[in-house]
Order: sequence, then structure tokens, then C-alpha cells
Amino acid sequence: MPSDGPAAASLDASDTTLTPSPRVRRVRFYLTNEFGLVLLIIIFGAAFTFAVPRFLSHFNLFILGRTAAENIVIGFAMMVVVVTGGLDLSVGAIGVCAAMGGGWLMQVAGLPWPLAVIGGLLLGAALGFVNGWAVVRSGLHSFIITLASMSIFFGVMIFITRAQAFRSIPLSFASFAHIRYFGFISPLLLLAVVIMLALVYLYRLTALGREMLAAGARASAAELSGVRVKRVIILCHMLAGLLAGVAGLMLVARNDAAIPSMAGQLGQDWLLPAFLGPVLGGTLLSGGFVSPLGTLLGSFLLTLLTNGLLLLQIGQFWVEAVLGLLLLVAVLLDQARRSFIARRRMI
Amino acid sequence: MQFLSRYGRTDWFGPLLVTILAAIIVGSLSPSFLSAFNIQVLLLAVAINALVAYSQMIIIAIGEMNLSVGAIGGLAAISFAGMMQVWHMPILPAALLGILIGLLGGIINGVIISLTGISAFVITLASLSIYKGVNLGITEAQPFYGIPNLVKHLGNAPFLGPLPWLIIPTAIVGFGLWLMLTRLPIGRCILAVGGNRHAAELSGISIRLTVIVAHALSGAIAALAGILLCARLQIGQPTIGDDWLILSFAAPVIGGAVLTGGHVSVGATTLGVVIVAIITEALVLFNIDPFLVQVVLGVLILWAVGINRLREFRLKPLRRA
Amino acid sequence: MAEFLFEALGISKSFPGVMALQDVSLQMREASIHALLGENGAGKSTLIKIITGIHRPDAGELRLAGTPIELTSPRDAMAKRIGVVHQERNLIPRFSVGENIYLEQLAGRPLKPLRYPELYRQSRKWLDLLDLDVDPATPVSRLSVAKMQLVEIAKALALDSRVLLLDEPTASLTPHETVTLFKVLKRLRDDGVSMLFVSHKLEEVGELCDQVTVLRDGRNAAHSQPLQGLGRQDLVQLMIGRKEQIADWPARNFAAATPALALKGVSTILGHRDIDLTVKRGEILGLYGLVGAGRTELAKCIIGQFAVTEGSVEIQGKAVKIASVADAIHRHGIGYVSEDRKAEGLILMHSVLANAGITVWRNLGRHGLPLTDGRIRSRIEPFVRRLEVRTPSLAQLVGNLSGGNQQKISVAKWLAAGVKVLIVDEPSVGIDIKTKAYLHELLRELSDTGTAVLVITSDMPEMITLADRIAVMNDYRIEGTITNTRDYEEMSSRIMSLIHRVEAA
Amino acid sequence: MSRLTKLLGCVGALLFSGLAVAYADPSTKIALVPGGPHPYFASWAQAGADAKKDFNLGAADYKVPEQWQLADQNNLLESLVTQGYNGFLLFPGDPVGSVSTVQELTDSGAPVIALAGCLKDPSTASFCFGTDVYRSAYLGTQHLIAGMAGTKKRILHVTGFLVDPNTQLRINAVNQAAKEGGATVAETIADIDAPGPAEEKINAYLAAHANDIDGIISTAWVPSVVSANALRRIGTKRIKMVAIDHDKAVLQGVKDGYLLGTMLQNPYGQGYIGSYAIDKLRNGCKVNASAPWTKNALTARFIDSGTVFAGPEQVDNYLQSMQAITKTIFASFAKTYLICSK
Repeated sequence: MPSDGPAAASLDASDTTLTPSPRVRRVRFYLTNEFGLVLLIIIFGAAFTFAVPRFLSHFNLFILGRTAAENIVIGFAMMVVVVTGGLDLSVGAIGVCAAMGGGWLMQVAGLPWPLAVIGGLLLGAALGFVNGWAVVRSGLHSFIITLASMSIFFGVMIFITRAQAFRSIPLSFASFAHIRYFGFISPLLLLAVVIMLALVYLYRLTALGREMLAAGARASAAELSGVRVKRVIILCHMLAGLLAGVAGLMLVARNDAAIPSMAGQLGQDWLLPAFLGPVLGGTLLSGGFVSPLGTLLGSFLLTLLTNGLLLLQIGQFWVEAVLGLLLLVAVLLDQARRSFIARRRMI
Repeated sequence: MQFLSRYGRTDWFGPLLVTILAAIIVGSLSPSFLSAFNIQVLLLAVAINALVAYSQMIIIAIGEMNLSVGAIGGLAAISFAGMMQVWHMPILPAALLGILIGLLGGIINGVIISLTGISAFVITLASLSIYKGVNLGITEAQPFYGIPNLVKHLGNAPFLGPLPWLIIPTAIVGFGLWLMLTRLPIGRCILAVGGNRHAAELSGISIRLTVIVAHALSGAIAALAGILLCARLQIGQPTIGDDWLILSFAAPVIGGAVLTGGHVSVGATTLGVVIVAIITEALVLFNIDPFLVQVVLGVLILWAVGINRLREFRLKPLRRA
Repeated sequence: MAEFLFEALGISKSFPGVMALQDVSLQMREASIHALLGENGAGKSTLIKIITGIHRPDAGELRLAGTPIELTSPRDAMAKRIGVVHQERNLIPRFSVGENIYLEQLAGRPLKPLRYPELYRQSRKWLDLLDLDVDPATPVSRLSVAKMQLVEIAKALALDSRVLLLDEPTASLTPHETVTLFKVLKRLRDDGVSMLFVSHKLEEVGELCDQVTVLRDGRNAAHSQPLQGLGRQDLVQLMIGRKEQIADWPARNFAAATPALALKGVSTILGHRDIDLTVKRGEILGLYGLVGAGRTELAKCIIGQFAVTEGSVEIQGKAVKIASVADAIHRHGIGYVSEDRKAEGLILMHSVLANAGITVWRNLGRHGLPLTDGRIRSRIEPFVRRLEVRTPSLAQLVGNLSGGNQQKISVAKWLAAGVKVLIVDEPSVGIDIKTKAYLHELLRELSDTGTAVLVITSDMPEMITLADRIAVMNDYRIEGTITNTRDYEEMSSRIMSLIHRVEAA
Repeated sequence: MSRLTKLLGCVGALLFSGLAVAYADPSTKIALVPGGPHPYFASWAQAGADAKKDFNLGAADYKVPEQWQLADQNNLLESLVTQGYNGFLLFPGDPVGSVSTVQELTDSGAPVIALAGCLKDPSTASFCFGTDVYRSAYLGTQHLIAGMAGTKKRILHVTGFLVDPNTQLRINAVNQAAKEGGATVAETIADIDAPGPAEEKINAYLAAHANDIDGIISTAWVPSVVSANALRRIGTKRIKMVAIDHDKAVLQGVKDGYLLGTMLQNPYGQGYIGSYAIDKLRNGCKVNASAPWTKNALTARFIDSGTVFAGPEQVDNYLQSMQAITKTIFASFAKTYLICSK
């Protein structure tokens, strides 16, 4: 009975009673985020190619893929926390910390790079744990916790390293960012795809992943159904830390060095890509629904636009404005799509 | 004791205590801290940061977030400077237009949010890069230097003792907000919407209007902050506002604001700003590693939140009362 | 002066997928209290939301004193002096009592400065009228639920409404407070106010109201007829379309059965004191009590959401420490069907599969095998079938199902989990009679297969239908346990006496 | 990256340019890319335009990353390669972090010169052409000390991002000069390239310790501006100051006597000569390994683009003096630093 539900209790219960017909179902498929994104990517890709033939040059495709890979993983790092209805402002800070940690292990401690990488990732996960633990223990919104922790993590890192870069990065590791398969595919992009598949597996085919979604959708119900919500939330933050670490180390490989400034002051430079990917990808900020593929496509679209706009030479200063505008449009379209569907299901 | 428990509950009590303590400690360690000129410097910092905090606070009051505070401030600042340098516009109209731009930016945010129902977080994230982008597009990241001397003067000079001119607009805004949030129905409506949207709706409060008003205010205040900063720096820096976000949340939170909305305190927020300012300055005075500033700020936030947390618990009604 | 102060004529309203109201009418006289009855989902709330301008009717018209009116927003209704006390909490927690009472007026003139002393003085009047002794300056968040309820009524009165709608105002009141409230309402009636009183408690209706309108499945079952001469049974018949019969299942004897769940001298962090309670294998124990008696709270302590501070909890005869809900489910096989389906029972935005399967994921995923939809389906499908959940597919979002089917799913997941002890809190909230009866049989069968069931309900007939024994709880204590003879009058009087023994004391 | 591959990359780049025909050629498309928007680089645009005209280049465009972010600069550079630019004058967004990007640029066959700021060796940049930050800071301090004669010679040093290794050089230089000149560095305030914080910190310090210092040396743009304004505000000429660069506020301060003077750098010359060098490198010239390179903390292949101290007399015609320096460097540049197969 709708009028008992909060949805209808708010003043905008729609009056239309449309029952899903096959046609509508087809429409619904065309309205899925992923489809929409693929469409946008094709359109813009075509447009750029038309405007700037060099757009499809091997070199450009290569750097496009590589930059996309970084943004995608950053997006994932945020996504896995957004699943819980929270968010993690400290992804950037954690990413840099993990990168510097890894750099230190390679240069100062002189570990073989695989171990160093593992070390860096563990550091990332550990910092994630700190966030998660603080969130569940204090019962505060992760926004405040991570707002504080981003300052603390970054501050401590810069304090310890004195902002000195680690640059003796083994070639075998750094080359990941420079090899080109078939002349235009970056290994990092493949890595990003692998991570996506892993996340898909997590959310679709494991108890933990499903519990993360349940806890995100409605913690109280999940709790009463035997989900250890607190533990799950901590794990989400650890996963975020881990992924942030991956992104950080990708940048290390790309720069042949671990640089404290690589994500800007406090790692804030990462926030935009971190949110845009998931948001464009249709992940609900309120939690409970997630789309790794969507995030991947979203981040890719974002990178594509930046790259294309630069090539168009509309003047690099207008790039950001145009980006913001496109983002807004994308979000509004997505909203239209969602309400369109919502009218068919009564949520 | 009774006295303590009575004031212990108010938001401003904790921050006030900290402020006084901090002032005493710093002052005793470095006497010049309390010198007129230093107080003036402190007030200058507070004057601007307080506005930044207010413009976020008003949005926190309705239980939303405004990531574009800095972008709006920056845009207003460079428009203000630009209009005076390029179009040789007199100061007052330039300032008013600057604030108008901020107001507009806020209204755009508010309208989109209340019409689409998309979370403010996403919308302001988008508008953040739009406003910032327009800023860069106009300035090509080059500052405007053509600031009239009168503005430069107002931006730094005191009008009486250590009190700088800049403190005046801030004081007015602060008082206005306090009046609005405690005495004017519109302010109460804002808090009501933040406190319990559904109830407010059923009580005949127009959610949409309230949200738009809040964002409009936020934009205007951010713009004012940008303009003041521009006057203080004596150049129209395109980078104005880039580093506002953290402070804008830190101060209200230190001041006991509840992020879910419905509860903010102008006084406590102002004190939050003062605390941050004192700490920042102390770190310079005592020649402390600048890298530590961030850590201290972060810890400060957590600590403040912790305190508020405790108070929350004390305020919780007994289960069976 | 028209004969009726307020009329709703031929109202129809539909929501996506549902016909909520169909040609419903009611006419309220001046200076009278009009009862609006109907089961959950019969359309009461919708009707009220229409009368208060929250929803617009698809068809039909509203009349005030004979003249047709258009209500486009709550504001309109208030302007027309139609006040309402909604079912859900509608107060601003951090605002003072006085301010909440006058919130509507505030919204009106956004820039006129408030004068609190004035405002408090005025609100004082309404509080006195309700014999509510609180300082108008205290924040609402510090009041008890009951007091909040009264503040809401004061809020409605403050609009000096001529028409006052009360949507289950007594739901969260103790008998004491209810009595006071009724005094007030009667006084208001004598002052000429016309009230619409929505309640489940037929006793109250009989005591208070003059006319009655009954809704069934969104239609009028009775339309503004005098309450005189209508007995409880008649009303029930109007509501559910047939006599309510208490299934005369044979009494069962559990003398031999071993206890599945036993509480011995249990005290909890929530304030329960020396609770003694035993549910034997295969037994259905009813836990009866008024709102706020602490039944749901006890359940949540049993399943480990809140701590047990003293005494011992025994499962299948062994004393156990239940650290978390997950413990209770996965280690001790205790399940809990929440009374608040939408908030705690189900994840409306997730599919049937996800909701029914949530309890078996851990178990299925244990050996590291991929947890495919297929494996989950094969595990839960039998139960979903057995409960005859009506859903197009397991992929359907639970939010799209009817209350009854939702409830079936929140039971199904526990069957799938194969719990030994099942706690069911208000099993029939918001579900239609047929499903209700079906659920009752289901619970009975379940208990026959050896599952111990603890039923919490304030619905007396349901209690008497289901329970083998009935424990009566009041003010966080067990007042006594009686064996159910399935004789309605006898049982209800014995239960009431158990409760009122304390009330009297 | 191992030195080996860098060497290979370098050789590859040089081979490529070696094959190219050896006359000034319109196919040369040069991009002058600063680390981010900053007034210091403004004159690169003019320099590029002039060079294009004088040396008949295909292009010599001034391209600014929209924000001072390494990632932004990298994206811009990459897109410039795609757009067919084949020579780069680059202010490294990060002396270490930009090395790999430069590697990719050179791999694409485009010679790269680190302009204004250097890359940390080893890198595939042909060489570094810019201000010797150490020397400039050192000289500036000496001028300051001279100006502080008869006082206690207590110096406040204000400078830029600690993240920038050059900052460390400047600090060392100032301390060194102070030691030699019998002065003391009372405090070093760093990390104030953003106007807001600079404003707060410098004023806070002056407020507290104005009487404890006799001179201010600034070795970064923003601190120079802020300190100059601060002194003007306090209205004291007791505290002597030497700033850096040519911001209006600074020059005005020098004219009005609030500042002793400012250390001027030569961005125009950097852009002009740099463009010339790139074109040469693309057309059969190689870097002369045995040239009289100066060595600095970052690289062994450094060319000083010139610094002059401008006091009240010089500030008005500082451009000319810069032009002069540029001419002198340019005159001998090719034969000193390049080996051309002509």
C-alpha cells in the first residue's frame, strides 16, 4: 500500500499507473547507465576523431588508456566506500602514502619491487582500516572522519618524508607504465579491467560482496539478518585503501618515482575523478547499489573528454568549465533516466 | 557545578574554553602575540575565514553540503577585481555585482538541487568545476592587479585600535545569520528542514524554497568572503578559494554543527574559526614545522567532534523517560 | 448552515500499480467524533492525506460547510482550519515544544521576528488544555514518545481547527494518557469541533465516537452511519467482510517437550528486570503487552543486538552468550521477524532473491565456491514457493510487492536459514486478512515441525488464535504467563487484569 | 628507469634529429610549457612569438597547464605530442616526476630543454637553461647584507614550496651568504606560494617579531609580493628587503624605497634562446658534451640564463638590461653549447 511508504508520503507520488510492457522493458535496457555511457563514449570518440584525426594515433590511444586506467582505479577506490552510503575523502592522501611507502621500500629498504608493492598496498589497506574503525567506533559520518584523516595521513607522510621523492624505482616495475601492447594498449589499462572483473566477482559471487551491498542499502535490516555490519564497513574502507594504494603505485610506475606532490595538497586532486567515475557510472551515493563496469566506463568517458578537449585546443583554460558542464548534463540525464524507471517501479 | 552543566550543554562553551586557553598559552609563551598589530592580523584572518565557514554552515543547517563554496568565492573575487581593472567600474557597484554573481551561483545550485532532487554533493561537485573553470577561462590564471588603493587600504587598515575594516562586514553577516537562525521564521524554517524534512513539509514549509534560499545565502556569503580576501591580498588571484573546502567544514564541525542538519551555531562556528587561526599562527610564531599544520588541524577536528559526540549522548532522552 | 461541516464525496485515488481509494465518501457533522475504521492498507492514510491536501484526489470532491474546496497543499488545509495529527512523528527534534506547536504559523510569514516569551505563553494554553505539564521551552527531543504525541495534538489544536483528523493518536499512549486524551477530545467536541478518529482499538472507538465510516480494500464498507447499536463483532465484520473466527486448533501439551529458548532472571541494558521466559520446542509462546511495554526491546536483546546484563539465556538447554545478531543466527539458530518491515525487516531496494537469501549467503559461500544466483535460488526457491509469494520473478524488487508478500519473504528467509527459534514481531502489520490467516497456519505448521516460536503482538484475536501460552509483559517486566484456552472473552479479561493490576498499583 | 634505456632513448632522439636536414625549418613546432599558471612565465609567450619570426619556425607556442598539477602538465604535454609538436621547452612540474614524461617526449623524437627549472639527472633533456637559483639567492642576500650595514643584520627568509627542491637550494644559498656576511638568518618561512597562507604567516611573523629582524630576503614570487605589501603597510623603511622577480607591487616597492631592490631573472631570454636551441637540435646539431656546463644540485648540464640586481635606478629599464644579457648569451650560444654538422 503505497501511501504508507515514505516514497508516497512525500508530496510527489506520481499519478501515472504504467505497467511494464515488453516495449517498456526494451526501453529500460536502452536506459541502463552502461549503455548510455558506451553510447556517449562512441559519440564523443567519433566527434574527436572527426575534429582531430590524430586522436586515434597510437600514441594518443596509449596515453588515453593509461590516464584512464589511473582515473578508473581511483574511481573504484571511492566506489567501494560509496557502496556503504559513506564516502572517503582521504583516497588521495592514502594513495600518496601507499606510493611513498612503496617507494621507500624500493629505494631505502631496497626490497625487490614485488615485496615493496605488497608493502605499499598493505599500508594503504591499513590506513583504510583506521578510517573504517574510526567510522564504526564513533558512529560519525565517514565524511568527517576522512576529512580529518586526510589531513593527518598526508601531514604525517610529508612530515616523515620531508617531501623528498624516491626515484630509484626498478625498471622492471616502472616499465609497466611505459610498455605498449600492439603499440597502443597500456598494461595499466588491462590491470584496471582485471580489477573491475575482480570487483564484479566480489559483488555478484561472494557472500562478503553481497553483504556489503546489503549493509549499504539498509544497515538495520542487514544487521538483523545476521550481517556483521560494522565488520563489513571496516572491510569496505580497507578495500578502498587498498585500491587507492594500487592507484598510487600506478602513478609511481608512470612517473618512475614516488613523489609526495603527485596527488596535490592533501591528495585533493584525486577527489574529482574519484567521485565522477562512480557518479557517472550510476553508483548510488546513498549506497546499496554499485556498478563496477559503469564506474570504469564513467572514468573512461571523463578521461576521453579531458583528452579530447585538450586536442581541440579550445584553450586549456576552458577545459574544466566544459568538463563541469558535461558532468552536470550527464548527471541530469541519469536522473531523468532513473525517475523514468522509478515511475514504472514504485520505489 | 549547576552552572557548568548548564553552559556545558551550549555549543559555544567548549570552543570558547579552548579559545581562551589557546590565547593564554600562546600569549604567555610569546608576549607579542597579544600586541595590537598581531591581534589585527589575527582578526583579518578570522574576518575572511569566518565568512567561508558561514557559507558552508548555512548549507550544513539544511543537512546538505556545498563543495562549490571556494569556486564561487574565487569567481566573485576575480569578477570584482576584473570589473574594476578592465571596466574601471567604481568599487561599490563592482562589489555588489561580485556578490550578485555569488548569489546567482548559489541560486543555480539550489534550483537544480531542489528541482531534480539529486544530492547536493553531486550537483555542487559539478558546479564546482564549472565555476572554477569560468574563473580560469576569464583570467587565464593571471591575477588582476588593478585594485584601487582605497580597496587595498580597506583590505588591511584598522579603523579603530586593532579592529580592521574587514571585520565589519563579517560582523554584520555573523550577527545577521545569528538573528535569522534564532529569531526569524525563515531561519527557523531552514533549521526545521534540516531537522526533519518530512515534518517541515507537513507543517506547510516549502522545502524547495527553503533549500534555494539557503544555497543563495551560501553563495552570496562565499562571494563576500572572496571579495574581502581579494581586498586583503591586493590582487585578484584566480587561486582564491582553492583551499577553502576543509576549513569551511572544519570550523562548523568544531562549532558542534550536525552534518545531518537542523543544528548549527553561529557563535561556536566563529570560535571554531578563531581556534584554527590561533593554532595556525602559533605554529608560525614558534617556528614549528609547517608540515605539522595539517596534522594538527585534522586532530583538532576529530577532537572537537569527539566532544560534541559526548554532549549528544548527554542530551539523549532516557529510553523510558 | 449546511448539515455537514466537512464532506468527502466519491473520492478515488490511484498510485502506480494500486487503486488506493475507489469512490469513497464520508460526511462529518459539527460537534461530533467520527470514527474511520479499516484494516491496514484499506486506504485510511490515503484518505487522510487527501483531506489534508497532501495528495490530490483523481476523482470526487471535498466540501467544507457545503461549499466545494480545492486543497493543493497542507498549507491550504490549515488555512481552511483543517488540522491533522499524522501517524508518523512530525516534530522537529531540536526545536522547543512551543515552537513546534506554532511551526505552521511560522512558515507563513518568513520575516516577522519571533518573540519567544509570547510564543511560549500562547503554547502554554494548549499544553494546559491537554494537561501536559512540560515547559514550552524544552526541546522536543527530550520528551517521551507519549508526550511527543500530545505535543502533536497541541500542534493541531493550535490552528484552532474546526475539523481535526487524528490518525491513530493513541497508538503510543498508555491507558492513563489515553483517558486524558479522550477527556480533551470530548471537551473539544462540545466546543463544536468535528473530529475524525482513526484507530485499531475498537474498544476506544465504541467509547468515544458518534458516527463511523469503514473502509475495506479502498471502498466504503460503511458510510457515516451512527455508531449506536454496532457491536465489536459488527465492526470487525464490516472491516474484514466476514466474522472474525478464532481458528479452534486443538490445544497442545508441551509438558514433555524440552525448552528451546529459556530466559532465567534476565535483566538487560534496555531496562528489563528479572525476566523469566521459556519457549519449548514446537511451542508458540505469545508475548502480549501494550505499546512501550518492552516486548520488541526484549526480542532485540535475545538476538544479541543489545546486551543482557544479568541472568542467563539458554538455547536448547545450554547457557549461551550471544555476542551479536550474526551469532544468534549462524551459531544458535535464532531468527527475528521485525515489526518494522520497511526499516529493519527487508531491503526494499534489493531483489526478492537478495532478501530471501541474505541469511544463507555465509553458509553457501563457506567453501569458497562462487555464490551464484543459481545456488542461492535453489536454496530459497522451495520456501518462496511454499509461502506462495506472489512475484513475477525472484529478480523483482521487494519494494514492488504488496505488504503481504513482503511479510512472507521476511519469514521465508528464516525458513531458508532453518532456525530453531523464531521470534515474530507483529506478524500481521499491514497485511490483508487472507495472508494473515495464511501466516497463522504457517506459523502453526512451523511449530508442529519442532520450531519454537515467540509471537509478539498487540492484536488480541491474533494472540488468542496463535499462542499456546501467553506471557503478559508490562513496563519491562513479565507480569505473568497463562495458558491459552482460545476463549476470547475469558482470555482478554485475564490479560487485561494482569496488566491493570499494575496500572492500579 | 635504468640509465641504459635513458641512454638509448637519448641516442635515439639525437639520431632522429641528426637525420633531419640541417637548415632552419618551418616543420619545427615548439611548445613552451610552464609548470602551471604563474606570472613569471608570462614573457615566454612574447619570446616564443619573436623566435618564431626570427628563426622562421613552424610554431613556438606558449601552452599553460590549467592548474599547477603534475598530472595536468603531463596530460597537456601528451596531447601536444599528439598535436604534432616536436620540440619542448619545459618547466618541470616536478624535477623528479617529470623525468619519465620527458623520456616519452624524447622517445617521440622531440628534443626537450628544461627551462627556468631543471630536471634531476639522469634525464633525457638536452640540458637545463634557467636561473641559477642558488647564485641568485646568494647574490640577493649579499646585496641585502650590504644594505643592512650598521644593523644587527638579522634576516628573515621567505620562500616557496618545500616540495620544490630549488627551495632547499635557496635556503642553503641564503644561509651561506649570511654566514660569510656575518649576518644571522632569524627564521625561514617556507611553503607560502599561495597568497592566502603567505599573507597570514608573513604578517603574523612581522606582527610578533618585526623588531627582531633588520632585513628580509625573499626568494619566491608570491612571498616577495606579500612582504613588499606588508612593509608598505607597516610603513617602515628600517627593515631592508631584497625581493625576487618583477611583480608590479615589488617594482613599485623598490621605486618608493621600501625595498633595496629585486633579483631579476630572464624569462624572456630563456624562451627566446631556448626556442632557437630546440630548432638547432632538430636540425643536425648535437649538444656539446664538453661545453663549459655549470653544475647545480640537480643537473650537471646547466646554463645560467642570467640574473641582475635591480635597485631603484635600474627598475625602470630592467628590460633593456635583460635584453643585453640575452644578446650576450645568444651571441656565443651556438658555438659554445652545440656541435652542428654544417
